[in-house]
Amino acid sequence: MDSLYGIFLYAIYLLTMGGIYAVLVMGLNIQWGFTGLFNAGIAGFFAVGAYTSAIISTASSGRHLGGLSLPLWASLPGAMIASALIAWAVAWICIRLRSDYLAIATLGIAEILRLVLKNEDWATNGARGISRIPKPFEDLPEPWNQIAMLLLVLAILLVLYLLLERARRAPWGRVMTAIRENEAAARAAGKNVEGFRIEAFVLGGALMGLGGALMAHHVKFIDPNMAEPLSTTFIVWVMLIIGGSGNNKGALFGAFLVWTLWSTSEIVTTRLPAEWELKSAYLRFFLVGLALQIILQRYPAGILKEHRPIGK
Amino acid sequence: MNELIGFVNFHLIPGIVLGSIYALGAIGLTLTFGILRFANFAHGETMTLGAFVALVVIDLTNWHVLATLPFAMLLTVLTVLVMDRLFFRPLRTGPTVILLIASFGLMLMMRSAIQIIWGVDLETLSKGLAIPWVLFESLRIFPKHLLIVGAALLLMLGVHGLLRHTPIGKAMRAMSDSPELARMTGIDTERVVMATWITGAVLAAAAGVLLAYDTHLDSRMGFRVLLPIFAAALLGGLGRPYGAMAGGLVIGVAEELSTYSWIGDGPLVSPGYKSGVAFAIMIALLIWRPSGLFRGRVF
Amino acid sequence: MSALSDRPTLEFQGISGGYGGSEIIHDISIRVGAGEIVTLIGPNGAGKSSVMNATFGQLQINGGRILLKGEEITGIAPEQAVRRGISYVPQVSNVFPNLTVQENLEIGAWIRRDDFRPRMEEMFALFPPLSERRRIPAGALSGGQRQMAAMAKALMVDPEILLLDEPTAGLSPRFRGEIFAVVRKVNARGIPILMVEQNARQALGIADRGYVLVDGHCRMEGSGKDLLANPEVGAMFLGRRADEETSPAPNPGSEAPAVDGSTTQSMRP
Amino acid sequence: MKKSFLITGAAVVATGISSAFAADIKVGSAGGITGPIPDLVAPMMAARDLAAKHINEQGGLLDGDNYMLVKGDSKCDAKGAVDTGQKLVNVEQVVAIIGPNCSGATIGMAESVTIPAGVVILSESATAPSITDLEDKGLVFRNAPSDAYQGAALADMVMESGYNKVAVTYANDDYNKGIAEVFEAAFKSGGGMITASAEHEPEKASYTSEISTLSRSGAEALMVFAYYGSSGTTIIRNSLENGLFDMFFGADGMRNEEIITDIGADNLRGKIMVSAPSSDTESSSYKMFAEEFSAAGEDPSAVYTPGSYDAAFLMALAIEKAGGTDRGAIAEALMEVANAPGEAIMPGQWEKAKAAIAAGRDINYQGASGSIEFDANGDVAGTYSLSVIDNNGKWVEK
Repeated sequence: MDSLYGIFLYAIYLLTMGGIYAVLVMGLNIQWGFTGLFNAGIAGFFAVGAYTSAIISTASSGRHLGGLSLPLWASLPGAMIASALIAWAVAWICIRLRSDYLAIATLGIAEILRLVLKNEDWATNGARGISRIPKPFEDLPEPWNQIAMLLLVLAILLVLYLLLERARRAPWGRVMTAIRENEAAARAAGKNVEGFRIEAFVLGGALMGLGGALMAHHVKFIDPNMAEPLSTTFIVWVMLIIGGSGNNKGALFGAFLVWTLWSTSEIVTTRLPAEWELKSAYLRFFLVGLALQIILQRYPAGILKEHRPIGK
Repeated sequence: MNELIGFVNFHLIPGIVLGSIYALGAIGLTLTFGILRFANFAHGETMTLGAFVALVVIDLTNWHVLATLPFAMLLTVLTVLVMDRLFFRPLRTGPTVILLIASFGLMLMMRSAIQIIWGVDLETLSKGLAIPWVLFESLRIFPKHLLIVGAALLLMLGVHGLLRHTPIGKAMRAMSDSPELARMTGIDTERVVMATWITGAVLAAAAGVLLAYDTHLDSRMGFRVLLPIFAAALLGGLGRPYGAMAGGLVIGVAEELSTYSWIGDGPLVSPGYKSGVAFAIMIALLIWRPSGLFRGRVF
Repeated sequence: MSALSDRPTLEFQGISGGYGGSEIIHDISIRVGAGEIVTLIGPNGAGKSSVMNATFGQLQINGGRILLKGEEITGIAPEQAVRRGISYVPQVSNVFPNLTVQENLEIGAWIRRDDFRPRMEEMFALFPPLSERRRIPAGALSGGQRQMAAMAKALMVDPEILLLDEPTAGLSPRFRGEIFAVVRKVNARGIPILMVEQNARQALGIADRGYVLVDGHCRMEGSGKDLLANPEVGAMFLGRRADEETSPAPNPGSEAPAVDGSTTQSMRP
Repeated sequence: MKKSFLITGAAVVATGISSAFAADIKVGSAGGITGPIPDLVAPMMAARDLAAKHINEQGGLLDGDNYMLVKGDSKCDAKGAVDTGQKLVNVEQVVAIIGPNCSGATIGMAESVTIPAGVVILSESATAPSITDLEDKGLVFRNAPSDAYQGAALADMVMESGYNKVAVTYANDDYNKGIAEVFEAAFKSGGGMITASAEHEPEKASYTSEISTLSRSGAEALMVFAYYGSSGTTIIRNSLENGLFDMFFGADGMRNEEIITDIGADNLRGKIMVSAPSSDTESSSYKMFAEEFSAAGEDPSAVYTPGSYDAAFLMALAIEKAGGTDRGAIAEALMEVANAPGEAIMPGQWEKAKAAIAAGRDINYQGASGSIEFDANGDVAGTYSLSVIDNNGKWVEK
């Protein structure tokens, strides 16, 4: 096979995954960037979305709930609704907690959700996961199937971006910023701070569910390992902070940049001299960590800084 | 009677041992949180580092595990201070979430470095089986458990002495109460930060060594206990060292008691959910008392 | 009341400044002479606290100079300011609530290299209620006692000048009187005091001199007595009974952030 | 710090450029190098490398080309496996892939990357029964028997050893849960009694409480379905130290030297038996591999390592048989070189195999892990044996 064509296919994959992560990062940006809610349980909402869409869209197998064989237009909204409901329940419990408490509480809830997915076999097939999740456009010939998937992800991303940019400039977004920056003043101005917070949390959670659903359709398989905090929650945080929180462009940029760094670093480390070969996988994460430190020190406010819609 | 002894032997004592180890880890975490204002995700790997230093010392000298503690602590402290200088200090003036992300990067770096240096295999500090003392013909006490709990208690007493009776300890508490006021009082914050890292690293190294002594060690042991330790710190109220001690014990004991057959013959909670117990307690507490058992700082 | 000396203890020369680009105080000149009590009064958001913060390098200063006994200290770091002899009692969180009263005083003496115990006993003598409560956490003290503890802590270093930010805010009238009495007692030991106050009548009553700040500008200055007698000041601040909790705020002003996201001084989350 | 990073980076780029021009035939070597079982995976990767070394020392592939294994870290996770699979297939342009190790990773990589791309994969350790049913167009192979075989075989062997009442504890991951379920069903239908059964969450510091609850069920032995590193060793240690059980059975995830060094051979001898794919350690195939692998400083009794060697060797035979780097041809050739009939080829006998293929003779690889015969689903049937600890403190087949 032509190597340029291979790199082209890899680039499509890289962009598709980057796009899926970007959906997650935008969800976090609503919660943290706009509203200042420290959600460390991204993996939980991600997993709820992924499993919901899997249950809605797979064929009946007898190993898990569902088997509805419904198409994408049902599985994606279904995933968003399920995640939003869970987010609403979490928000109801935790929204009054401040920053670090909220962070560890959501981290704990995500772990409990992961344990539920792992232990409740009747619903999720437990640790063995759900396979044969249909991938949109997979019947098209290569590479058109992959290009179509990428276009779908990018289209969703574009719609989200435009909607969020509008929301950010609208009064709703300005209230969010005000709550983040000075809660007391927002309260004094008669705003229902709790209500706005819950709205932001639920909206962010719904986007994380959408990201999970897209990932499930893209990978065609999910198991509880995919809800590990390391591979989902933390990397999404890194993307947002590196890109520039509070800024939708920054969220997009951070997602693609960090994902590219994360994925392509392996191509570099597998080319290490022979004596390093087995250790190259460990070295890879060392270098990723180091790169993260260097970026943080050079761009402590994120590479793309926040642009206030209004301000002196 | 048998039932009671079984409960003590197999649920309560393991719970207390695990709880003391969690407590040591949680104190370090809560101190760095109180003074530097961020949740340090690299804390688990700091524990792992301590355990591996102990392994090296034992391989070289064949000393008792507890005798390796000073070396493990020393090297861990040095490493942590270097890391603070390189990775945390340049970010100190910025928002604390940046420090949190930096600690995440550091976690990746430390674990990778440990895997490159020591590999990924399972190792042990004390090979073979421990033999218990059997009291009253049924109560089983392990000498190593006594040593672990004893060492943990001594270290906690040490922390107590440091915080209550030394100027730097009082300054640490002051800074944890109010960093702005501490600066306006003329406390040189960098020195307090350094003292905090040293204390946290000493306790983390001890927790790592003791955990490895009780079970075994490998490159991922620290990350494995990081989440229960977070839960313990939060349960006690972030920034509250005494709360962390209590929180660690509560989480450790609760995890072990959750699988006791309180009702009927089977375990109360399916062991598959054991690691969720810590979080369930934590969340229940957050609803009931949002600032932690010991009134932590609410930001 | 002591006479003005030639070289004031603390002097602001035309200070302008603010937070993150927006200017809150404009061309402020203030002088605190040796042994004086000077009070700053003005409506909410007039920039009184900003003046205090400027002394500690907590305000971004765009113009002017700050002198301590003739030496420039503009933009100095907080930990340096206290070493130079400026002690500051903020309005809120002015003690370490989880430390005992005695520990608060010990921490207050952090920069002293000598034996501070005599000084501590002196403070307990000066504030008898604290002496009985030296072993309880400062967070458990009543509002008035907490102000005393904060002052005692600030005085542990034997400062050149004491800065008080609204020491009577939130106190009941009875405690307010007590605090003003304490302020005079401290001043009687020769320590000059710069004090921001809402309770203009009582504050001017004990002050040697006062400044009236409005909208970040220094509108008036004069001796305490003159200002009390000034009809304009009376109309502005003293029309309402001075023992009411809050003074009227004719201009909600620049310091209270609006809800439209235009606030500029808060931290990023 | 920053400077040295740059230097490393430059060195990496330089090696990358130089190796890109060598006459290599690249085969992906995907495995969970990081992730939850790095300790099990490391020796497996080394065994694959040993096969490649043997092949290159004996003339290499086709016209003397270098058999190059390109490592990929599948992290024992479907997302990670898809990621590394994409790079192996598209960037590295490998002609086939060995691995990945874990079942979930294998399903993810196969369904989302390699089946659409027409790349054959051969895993030596993905044992989930569900892999049998993949619609894989003949592209997914494994030379480890499905758990369905092992669970049933273990049930028979436990009963043959004279134990009819057992308690079961299993780690709730796909591998251990799978074996445990098959075992329980087979043991019950064989007339045995499961007195208690409970899953456990791996990677906890203590399991004393769980085991004590199980021990009160009146079982004669404890079935430990776990990876030795993430919970198995701790469970055995906790049980023995507290006198809760003194007889254990396990599956191949427990078969590792570390468990012996950790707890001590004398404490374990006669108390533990584990099943593992029978590699007929008396066969010359296994001995040949074991000798070479030991000489390389590795442990030949580490679980799946004979299979890892075989997988890498088989893939090379398939490429040689296909006579080129066409991905489809390699997939077809794989079954031919593995299955009977044909001239027997043993580990290390690359020159002999090369000559036979050049002469157009059929070959049949007899691997270190046994004779490998793929069925229509790309699976192998398992023969299992129980291993015990011998007087030298090593695992031996009973």
